[in-house]
Amino acid sequence: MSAQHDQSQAAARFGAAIGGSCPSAPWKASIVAELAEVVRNEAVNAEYRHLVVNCSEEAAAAQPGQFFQLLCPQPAGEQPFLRRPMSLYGADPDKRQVEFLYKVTGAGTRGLDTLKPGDRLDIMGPLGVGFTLDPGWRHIVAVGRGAGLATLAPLARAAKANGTQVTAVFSARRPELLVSVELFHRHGADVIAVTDSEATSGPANVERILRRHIAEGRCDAFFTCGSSRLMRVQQRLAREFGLPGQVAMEQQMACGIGLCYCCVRDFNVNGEIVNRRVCWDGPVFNLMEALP
Amino acid sequence: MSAQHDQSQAAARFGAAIGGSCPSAPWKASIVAELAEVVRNEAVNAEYRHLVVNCSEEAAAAQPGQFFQLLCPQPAGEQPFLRRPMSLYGADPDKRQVEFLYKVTGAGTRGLDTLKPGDRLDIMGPLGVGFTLDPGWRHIVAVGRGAGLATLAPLARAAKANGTQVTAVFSARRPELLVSVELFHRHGADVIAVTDSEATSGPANVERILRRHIAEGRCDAFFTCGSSRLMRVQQRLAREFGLPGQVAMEQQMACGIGLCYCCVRDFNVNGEIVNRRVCWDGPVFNLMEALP
Amino acid sequence: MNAAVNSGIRAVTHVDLSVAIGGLTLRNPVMPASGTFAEGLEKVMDFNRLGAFVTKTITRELRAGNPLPRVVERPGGLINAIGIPSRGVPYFVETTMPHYAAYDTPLVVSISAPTAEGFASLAAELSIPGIAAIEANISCPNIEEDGKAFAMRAESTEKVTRELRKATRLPLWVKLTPNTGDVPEVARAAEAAGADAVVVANTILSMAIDLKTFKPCLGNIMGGLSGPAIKPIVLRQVFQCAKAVKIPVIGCGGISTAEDAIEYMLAGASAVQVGTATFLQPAAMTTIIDGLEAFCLRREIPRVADLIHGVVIEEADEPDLAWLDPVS
Amino acid sequence: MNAAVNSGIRAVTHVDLSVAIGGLTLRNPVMPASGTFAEGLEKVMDFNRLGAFVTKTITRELRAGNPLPRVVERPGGLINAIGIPSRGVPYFVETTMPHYAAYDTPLVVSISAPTAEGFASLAAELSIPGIAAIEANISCPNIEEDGKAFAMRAESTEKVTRELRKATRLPLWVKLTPNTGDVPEVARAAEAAGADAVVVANTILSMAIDLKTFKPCLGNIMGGLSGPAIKPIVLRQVFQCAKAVKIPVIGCGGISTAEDAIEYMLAGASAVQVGTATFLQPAAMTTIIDGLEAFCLRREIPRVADLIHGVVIEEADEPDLAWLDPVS
Ligand SMILES: Cc1cc2nc3c(=O)[nH]c(=O)nc-3n(C[C@H](O)[C@H](O)[C@H](O)COP(=O)(O)OP(=O)(O)OC[C@H]3O[C@@H](n4cnc5c(N)ncnc54)[C@H](O)[C@@H]3O)c2cc1C
Ligand SMILES: Cc1cc2nc3c(=O)[nH]c(=O)nc-3n(C[C@H](O)[C@H](O)[C@H](O)COP(=O)(O)OP(=O)(O)OC[C@H]3O[C@@H](n4cnc5c(N)ncnc54)[C@H](O)[C@@H]3O)c2cc1C
Ligand SMILES: Cc1cc2nc3c(=O)[nH]c(=O)nc-3n(C[C@H](O)[C@H](O)[C@H](O)COP(=O)(O)O)c2cc1C
Ligand SMILES: Cc1cc2nc3c(=O)[nH]c(=O)nc-3n(C[C@H](O)[C@H](O)[C@H](O)COP(=O)(O)O)c2cc1C
Ligand code: FES
Ligand code: FES
Repeated sequence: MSAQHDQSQAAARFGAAIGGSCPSAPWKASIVAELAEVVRNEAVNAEYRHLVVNCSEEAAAAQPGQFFQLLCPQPAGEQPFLRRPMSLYGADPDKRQVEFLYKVTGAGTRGLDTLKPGDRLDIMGPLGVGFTLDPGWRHIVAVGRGAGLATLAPLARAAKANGTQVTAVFSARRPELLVSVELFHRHGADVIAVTDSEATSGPANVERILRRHIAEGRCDAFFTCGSSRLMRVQQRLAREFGLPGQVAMEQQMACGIGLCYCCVRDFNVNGEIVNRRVCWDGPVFNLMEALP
Repeated sequence: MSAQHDQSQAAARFGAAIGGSCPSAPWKASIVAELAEVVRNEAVNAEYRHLVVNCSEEAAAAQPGQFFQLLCPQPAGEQPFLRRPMSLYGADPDKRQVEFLYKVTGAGTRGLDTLKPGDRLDIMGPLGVGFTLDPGWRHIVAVGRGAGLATLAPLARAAKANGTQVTAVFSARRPELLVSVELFHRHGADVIAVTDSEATSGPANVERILRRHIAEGRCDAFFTCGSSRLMRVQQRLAREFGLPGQVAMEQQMACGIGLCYCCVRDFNVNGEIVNRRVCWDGPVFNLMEALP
Repeated sequence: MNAAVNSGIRAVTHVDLSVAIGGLTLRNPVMPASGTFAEGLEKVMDFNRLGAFVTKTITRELRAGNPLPRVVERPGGLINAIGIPSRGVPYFVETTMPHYAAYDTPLVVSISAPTAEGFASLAAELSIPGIAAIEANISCPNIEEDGKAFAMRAESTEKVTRELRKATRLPLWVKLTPNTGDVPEVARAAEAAGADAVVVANTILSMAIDLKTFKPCLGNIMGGLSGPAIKPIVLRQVFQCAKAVKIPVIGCGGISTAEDAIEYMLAGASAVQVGTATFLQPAAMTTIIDGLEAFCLRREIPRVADLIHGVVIEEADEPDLAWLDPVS
Repeated sequence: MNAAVNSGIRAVTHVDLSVAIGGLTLRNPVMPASGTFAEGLEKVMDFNRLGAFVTKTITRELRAGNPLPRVVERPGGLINAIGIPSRGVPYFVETTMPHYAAYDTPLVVSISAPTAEGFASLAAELSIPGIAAIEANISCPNIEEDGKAFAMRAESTEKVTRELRKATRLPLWVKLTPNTGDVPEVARAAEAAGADAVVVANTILSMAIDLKTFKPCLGNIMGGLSGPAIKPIVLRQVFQCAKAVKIPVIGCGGISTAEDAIEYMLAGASAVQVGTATFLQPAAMTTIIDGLEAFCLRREIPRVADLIHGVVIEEADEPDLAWLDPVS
């Protein structure tokens, strides 16, 4: 942010202060809203769609845990007004592409579902504070459910680049609804799938799995998204074993960039309840400070 | 309208009066709003597009001079709210099709321009009072300009069926902007084109042409649409020679079916100024009563 | 959720759509809004399906209405300054009324006048067989200077309603304006003076300017906004009024679908009027009636009247975070 | 058309975008609306291009804001009941202000308080170097019970403005509510009591109900509507206020494009505030500035200030039928 400051002060000195008449000022945007071009938009299972778009350099610089605000097309008979937040599912700075994995739930995602290759989609980002990987971590555990799997996905690649081994504990209603298992395997991660239909997704079983990893020295940190029940399990274990952790939170958003205060949640910061904007202070927060 | 009454009274007697719970009442709509299927939507010249849709029996029963209210698709970045009135350009009750000829001028017609074969278009009609052909007329003269040519077009076919010969005097800025000349020729009509670029479209020249037709006994009635200047010429001649005439008027419309009184115009009915709704009392009016 | 909704009946196979509005029982709660309805619609829908007819506002004197253009569209709505072109009372009684007499649907006549006395004498004159109720349009924003109307203030509303009440024994509906700071106070004034129902509300005073000519888009300079754009505003006013008065509130503003009508009924409306939606979908009213019935069947609500004021207000002293975790 | 537009200069090659707002000269008439702006936007646009900064409303005391959910969308608009979460004055002075000090753009601070005295002492406390003007948000519909606010009545507006005027020598802008019957009267009261400008207006009190749960969509039950849906309504209020007062009127309500801003300026606004549009297009403000300049160049208008109150009102005693005949 201080870099921003310097740039803007420079702009002021070099004449942008004269006003609207100098659009060629040296200031440069790091968050952009742009008309990206749809490359792919396909179902990966009964619930999720995989969307790939060509975008700007700024957008393709998105980091794991960051998100975009998508201006969804209007599906027939509906008029979603606000943008919709979607986690980065993948970014390729070379190809200048970003990817999303979304579940069709309401008007906005129904609109996304109408996109065809070649169509334009107005994306705004990258937004928010993403995950942090400590270079010292040798093994991390990522626990996700639902759309949380999409949010955790770019961690697999980043961890590999960091030389960190990943175990992913993925929870879903049924095995066929699991997503991004391939992606984790491709990046050398272990994936443990737990499901409601197989009665393996209960907190007790997940706790057993996590304790085993901790005992085997394969859990230097927790990463989680998508289930407050599973988050509570990790908070308990993190406290018990003094482990760090990060959680990506969701909240309804209007602006996505810290202006409107509609996305606030309470956090417990050293015993004090603090109000934070999920879009601006997060969406990734210290696991121990998150409240369910 | 009295037939309507009878039907509705019948409906009342046979139980529809019980209310919402009897949708199978014997009452039947004669004006419908329906999702018609686009068959063709092509440019005929630099300004006009020809639109053909498959529709219901009721819509395909439209008569020359009647019109439809089209719920235009939203072109990018614009939100036309109201329906747009368009004259019937052609109707085929056998094929269950209606045709329109429209000029792209604003948000609504830009939306129409986006339609592709197979798309759906919400059309409402047929609306208003159309042209009347007296079986005794042997030769009529139709004078049109601009979109008025679209409105007059279905007369050519109806006149042929009535055994009436037609001379069409068509006015345009340039020869290549004339439309439906072919259509009139196909139905055996004479077409006299006058244009601004050839300096033949002035009122004096048109008057000369009309006077010749009257002198030759080839003008039992005037039909006109699209130019108040040309309308005034015909009113003068009609008065001088005691000829009947009909004019199709335009006016901005909201409802198109006589509810809102936004489309009123003044008419001179035997010296008295009378206010009429173009959509309901017209759009075709007695030539002698119209005010420019 | 609330008693009316889970009324103990297992499977609802028939829905009672009728509602009681100040002395009248309507077969269903859906009727046209004044000024957006005329005989032309009988070619589109079976008039015997409507809850009531509501006429365009009539005045005693002959009136021309406003200069053209009389409407301009905006995203989500329509601004109109039609004014009240009126052919006067004799024309209405001799020509318009017989037309509606053919149907088994109550005829509500909307009236307007420049003075309280004018309102009263017009109401008296129209208290004749064939008219089921009088709707006093004391809120039309176009006829009084700069958009002012009786319904802008509680006092003038009380006065005109009192005069009207003395003049007629017909059910008296008073149509309010949304262009005032305290609609529930005005509604209370109408109730106190004897109104049988209030209609909430007329159009919201608005403006549009043409960037080509720099002139106002309407001949009358200002006009009233209607359509979906105003729905959240008028819905709030209906909610406030329904808390403030015991007489029925008839909701009117941007209702296009059965969902809109249900939202209004939950907020406190006993019936609804449909205006601008008819310009876009001429059969909107019957579609809404069908949708109301289908909704009640699906949700097992035996009487549509059970929806009235059914909104569930919970005391929330801390943020409700329940919806935050849809996936676990 | 009007003098300002055809001012005799043949080819305009440079547009003067500056406008004077009660003691301040802004480099252009475009600024954010309170509550829709924060430091996050500096990643999107060059802050030195804005006409001014306007902060989220601050209060003296620490406030939590309203229960969630705080926003709900509707076609063409947003209903919000954020409330005024505030970290108090010291946090503002120590943390927020230095942030904006880095730019050559005047900082307008929006304040609110439950009493006139509270307003005055807050204004006094904030009359410090680095603050260019005070915007008194006397219109926020969420903090007072049932949506009431100072700006609902001329008397309370006059009182609070008078206290504020005594408390500060900074330019004083008073932000009005659209939720009252006579906005120009309230504007006149603010002017009489010494306001340097009025901002017209805040959000329009609204409601939405969830048909699944029958509960209000907002934790606060009611909230304020903003966005394109309200533009025709607030534009009308700006037009009425600009006729009623001599001090500048700052237009605010549904402005998303340069065309919207021009329409407001023609209606009488000297500057405009952009709120909800920024949520959809974060660079909306700079796009509008570019569009204003381009429009003036195209229409040969040398100063954007020439647009102010440029609407052309013609006496039309009979229907204007001129537009009827576009083809001959
Ligand atoms: C930071 C962040 C990242 C997200 N990443 C993903 C992702 O990668 N994949 C994915 O499938 N979903 C993700 N979600 C959830 C996604 O934003 C919602 O499913 C989506 O907004 C629903 O919009 P809709 O119009 O389809 O549904 P509607 O129910 O019609 O939406 C109505 C309103 O509620 C909001 N809303 C509804 N559900 C949610 C939710 N779960 N979280 C936040 N707001 C919600 C919408 O944004 C909108 O404002 C993410 C949410 C957040 C906050
Ligand atoms: C009975 C009738 C029949 C018509 N038949 C035809 C036809 O066959 N072919 C054709 O090309 N045009 C015809 N028109 C004109 C056509 O309706 C308008 O060109 C069209 O509405 C313009 O809409 P827009 O959104 O493209 O333009 P915009 O300028 O964006 O429209 C803005 C508003 O003005 C109204 N409007 C604009 N121009 C006219 C106009 N000339 N007449 C009435 N309202 C207008 C629109 O309906 C809309 O409400 C007819 C008009 C009427 C009244
Ligand atoms: C074209 C038009 C004409 C209207 N004329 C009248 C009228 O004569 N009397 C009246 O009380 N309301 C009149 N209204 C207001 C409507 O009855 C209704 O209150 C308003 O349009 C809001 O409802 P809506 O959004 O469903 O249209 C008119 C509205 C429109 C759009
Ligand atoms: C999320 C949100 C928060 C707002 N907070 C404030 C506020 O703190 N103080 C204030 O005076 N107005 C506030 N407003 C009102 C805006 O400043 C503005 O008056 C209103 O939104 C209309 O403008 P728009 O349609 O451009 O958004 C808020 C509006 C929104 C949407
Ligand atoms: S979404 Fe606006 S502050 Fe987070
Ligand atoms: S368009 Fe409504 S009466 Fe003619």
